[in-house]
Amino acid sequence: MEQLQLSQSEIEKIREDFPILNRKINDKQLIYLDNAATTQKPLSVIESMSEFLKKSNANIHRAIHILSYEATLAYENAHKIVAKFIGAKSFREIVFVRNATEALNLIAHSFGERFLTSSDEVVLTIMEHHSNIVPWLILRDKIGIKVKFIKTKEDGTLDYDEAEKLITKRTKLLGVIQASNVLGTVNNILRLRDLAKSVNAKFLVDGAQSLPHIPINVSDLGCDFFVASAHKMVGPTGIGFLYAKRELLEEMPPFLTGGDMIREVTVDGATWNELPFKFEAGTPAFTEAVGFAEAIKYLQNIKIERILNYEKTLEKYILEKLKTMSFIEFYGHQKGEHLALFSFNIKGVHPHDAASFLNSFGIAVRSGNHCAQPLMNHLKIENALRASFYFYNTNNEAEKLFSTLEEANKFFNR
Amino acid sequence: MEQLQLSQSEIEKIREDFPILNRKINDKQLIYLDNAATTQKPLSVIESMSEFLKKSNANIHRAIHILSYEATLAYENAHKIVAKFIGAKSFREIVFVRNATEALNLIAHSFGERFLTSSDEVVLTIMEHHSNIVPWLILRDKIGIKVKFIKTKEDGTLDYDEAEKLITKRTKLLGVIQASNVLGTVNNILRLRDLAKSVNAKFLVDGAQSLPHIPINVSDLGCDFFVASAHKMVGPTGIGFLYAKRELLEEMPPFLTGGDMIREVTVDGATWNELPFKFEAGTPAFTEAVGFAEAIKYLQNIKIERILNYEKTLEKYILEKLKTMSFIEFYGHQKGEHLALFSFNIKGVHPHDAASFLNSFGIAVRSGNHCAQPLMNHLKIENALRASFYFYNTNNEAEKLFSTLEEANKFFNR
Amino acid sequence: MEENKPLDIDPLMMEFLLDHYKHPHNYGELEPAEMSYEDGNPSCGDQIKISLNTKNGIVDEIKFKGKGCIVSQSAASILTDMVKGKKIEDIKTISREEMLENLIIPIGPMRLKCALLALKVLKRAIWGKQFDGDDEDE
Amino acid sequence: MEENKPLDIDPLMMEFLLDHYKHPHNYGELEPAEMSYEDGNPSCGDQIKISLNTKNGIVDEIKFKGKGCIVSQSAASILTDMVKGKKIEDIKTISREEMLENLIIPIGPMRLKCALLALKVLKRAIWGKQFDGDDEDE
Ligand SMILES: Cc1ncc(COP(=O)(O)O)c(C=O)c1O
Ligand SMILES: Cc1ncc(COP(=O)(O)O)c(C=O)c1O
Ligand code: FES
Ligand code: FES
Repeated sequence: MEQLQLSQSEIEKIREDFPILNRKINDKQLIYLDNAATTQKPLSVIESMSEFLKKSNANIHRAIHILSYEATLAYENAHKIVAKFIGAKSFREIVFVRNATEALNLIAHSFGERFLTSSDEVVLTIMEHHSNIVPWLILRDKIGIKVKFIKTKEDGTLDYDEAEKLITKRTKLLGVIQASNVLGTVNNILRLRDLAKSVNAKFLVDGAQSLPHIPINVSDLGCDFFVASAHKMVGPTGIGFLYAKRELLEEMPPFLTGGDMIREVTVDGATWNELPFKFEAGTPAFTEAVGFAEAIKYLQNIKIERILNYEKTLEKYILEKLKTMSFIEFYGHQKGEHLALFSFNIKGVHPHDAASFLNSFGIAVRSGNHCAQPLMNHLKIENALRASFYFYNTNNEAEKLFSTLEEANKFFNR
Repeated sequence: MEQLQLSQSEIEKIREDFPILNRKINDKQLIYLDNAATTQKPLSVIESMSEFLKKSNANIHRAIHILSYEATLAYENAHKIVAKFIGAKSFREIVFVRNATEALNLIAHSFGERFLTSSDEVVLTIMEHHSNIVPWLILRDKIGIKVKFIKTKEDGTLDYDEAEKLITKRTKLLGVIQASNVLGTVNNILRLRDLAKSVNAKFLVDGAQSLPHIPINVSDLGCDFFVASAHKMVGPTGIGFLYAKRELLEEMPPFLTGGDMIREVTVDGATWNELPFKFEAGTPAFTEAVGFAEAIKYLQNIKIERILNYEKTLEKYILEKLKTMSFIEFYGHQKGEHLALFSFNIKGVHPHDAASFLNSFGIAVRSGNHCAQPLMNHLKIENALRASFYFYNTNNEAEKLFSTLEEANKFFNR
Repeated sequence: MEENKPLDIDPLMMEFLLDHYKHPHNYGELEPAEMSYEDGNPSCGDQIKISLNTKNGIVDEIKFKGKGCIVSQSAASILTDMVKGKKIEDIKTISREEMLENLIIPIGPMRLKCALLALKVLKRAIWGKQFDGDDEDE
Repeated sequence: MEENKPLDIDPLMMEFLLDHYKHPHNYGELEPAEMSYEDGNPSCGDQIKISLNTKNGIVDEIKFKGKGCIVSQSAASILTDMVKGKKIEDIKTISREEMLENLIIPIGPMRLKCALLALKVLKRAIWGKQFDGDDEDE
């Protein structure tokens, strides 16, 4: 029987799939801990795209020739693979876009335009990434909806009591980040879903950080919208998706318009193509769809459940250690579930200086506000370091991070 | 001194750069004549992206670590390479988007929202691709502008007399396709520019079909907007660009919003990042930007002028031959400049049947309405075959097309 | 990407369809007709109209009219032959596969929509618009 | 992609800046001040304010205040030293390169914005907002 935990030797083998992990930085082995920004890619994903370009490249849809057929098949197949991966009922519920950001904009524009008016409210969490905040603020400025934010409590978890108060009959949409890209918190999605459903609001889940790590079934979850980016889950840049329930997609007007998404055009008007193509205007990123499909196959091959278990062990291990490092101030990870993603600061040291120091030793972490300024303001921090792990990261790499942080502390705080 | 014409032996060498050209279809050598839909990619473009993914992959902007620096540099550099290629004054005038379609939608939304009101008119040509029609029709339905179309004359050229009448003081934007993806016609852009400027209208050029073949300098051209897709010019899918004059971009509101395009976000509102990033929300297609830059280098290495000259010779050769084939009805190519792009039908034969026949002999052409239904309606054709050539195509391939068309005619019209 | 082996229409084999195309069976329109339906492929604009009359639950008369490619028009010719004299109930069970088999020659996947248009129109003529012949690919 | 050889900040060399950071020169604010300006790096939120008084076209007094990373704050300390007693006119010609050289240690490109913030603020204090120190990269 297969182990539900990835073994050290499996990780070693997995690491060989990722060419970049051999890279040296200043003669030091690269330690890549910026996975929440984007993950690295296995050779199979890289090669699936080069092979496609060498053998089957052609524009999709409406051509009779074989290359176009192969490209179309691969492209539609990628929709099916994503649909299956997230438990959607049909590939028609999967709209390919550039990234989670575009998916969120599509919702705000198209759903917003069709379903929202000035007396309506959209409720978000204060943890949202800018991409699930700004489109709603823009919509607010345009049509006068109200946008409200559920705050976090002292312990870093969402304030579900406040959520109950904020979500009312006026709430037409509840939009929540499933896993925070700053705190690593995994929110209680089912509880939030029930709150949304109790007032008949649509329920939008930003899965950009969760889908790479956590098994997801949108049908079980009962969300109306789900978005994610391929590049954060060992897939290519340039592609992400919007999942939405079919009835919703049918009723929503198209967002981008042009070739491929229409049925008929005259100088007087146009009618739309069937789903999901109604929302996919112009030549899509079909090469990237091939890479995305391959990325999902790669993850399925390992199994998301095992990735999650491995990362949970890593998270506990790192958390225990961080607690012993008194010069470190870290945020979150107090209560509830978390990703192996940590935001922290060396006390008294600017995170950009600390990041430069780590970089000199080959360690890649992010530092900044992580596109979540409202959360940072709420937490009263300006900037933080963030180390985000993925299944190809090891305990050894975590150790190296700890010892280098100690060096940095000694250097800056002497 | 370098020849201004590509020699046969150079073409042979160029063909070796394109792995897919070795492909066999039904044991026959692939003859790829669907370049207006998308072009094939040289190995250097394919490998620039795999190499990037194997060595420097990281999310761009705001990180201190070296991978991110390399990715950021490559990404910004790609803007500069595009800017230089089209004669833009600054890389800040180049906004990366998924494709020409997205660029046109960006203009219709952002420029339209900021600068157009119900009494304004947008003038287009009847030759436009759907992607430069539908966004304007949608805007018309939203805010009540008028959209007018300049027709073509019997000889397939634009009716410039009609254009003069249609363009009035109410015209706020003139949008024209530089080269038709159906007729191959290269429009008289300077004449159209002067018409637009005479009434102070903005001038938008859809360069999706022209930029791959014709030297372009947007500053000389004096256009306000210019759009194109990388995948039609030996570059990757998933990336294209909008060029717009800086003053315009400064005044236009952002279109997609979220990460990377903001300066500051609070729960109350947001301010925007500098150009061009204000228009590039979310993780961009940075891998594809690397491939696009490499594609432009590849074209520059050959020289666009030489590509154009070679294709002109090819166009003349094919045109002469088509004129002798009485069973062929072809459209356009009567007056003025044309790409080596031909739409035609075998009389009495449905183009999809003809395309199937050609496909059996390894010849990839497109058949359909080519996302230009208003033009097709105007020409009173429903569907057509289209053979579109690029610099890696040869006289021999054209010969093979002719003889196979003859076979097809014999078969279907016996 | 997996290796795909798309079937393609061998032009020599197309002759069988070409005969039907040039000499279609059951061409025309019934007026009045008990049931009729017209539909097209939006991507190419091709059209087929089928009209039929029944007697005791059996297809008594059936005709088709249309314009389009060889595949779609010959399929209509073949399908109308197939169902003449058949019980209406049995038409429900005509599968896409059965339709394709009756075209004799293998149909390439890019032409499937052509090959199946007539079947869709026929089923809609009998069972109305809610019959969704398109959506096999979920 | 071309091979890039990004310079990086060697932590051992950073010591030079660290000294300035911990013991900044010219720290504080002049009130009243003939010229002053405050600006920040939007991406990190760091700030620098420079105030100065001149005598006969020469920088007589200059002070800076701010919060931020070692690089930005030490650069302000170093820059204010550099220009004290200089002709205002000569400040115009202080190039980015000259600024970087005076930081002694090589500055990695990801930290350029940090290293050049003080220079930008100083120039804007003297010549106003139309001085666009950012846009060297066209
Ligand atoms: C003239 C023209 N404009 C725009 C487009 C749209 O390009 P894309 O599908 O890459 O957005 C095309 C593509 O066929 C075209 O030919
Ligand atoms: C939670 C969350 N949502 C959305 C995004 C935006 O993803 P992308 O930049 O791929 O559009 C991110 C990326 O950082 C994220 O962490
Ligand atoms: S091409 Fe239209 S039905 Fe066959
Ligand atoms: S990190 Fe803000 S100025 Fe250096």
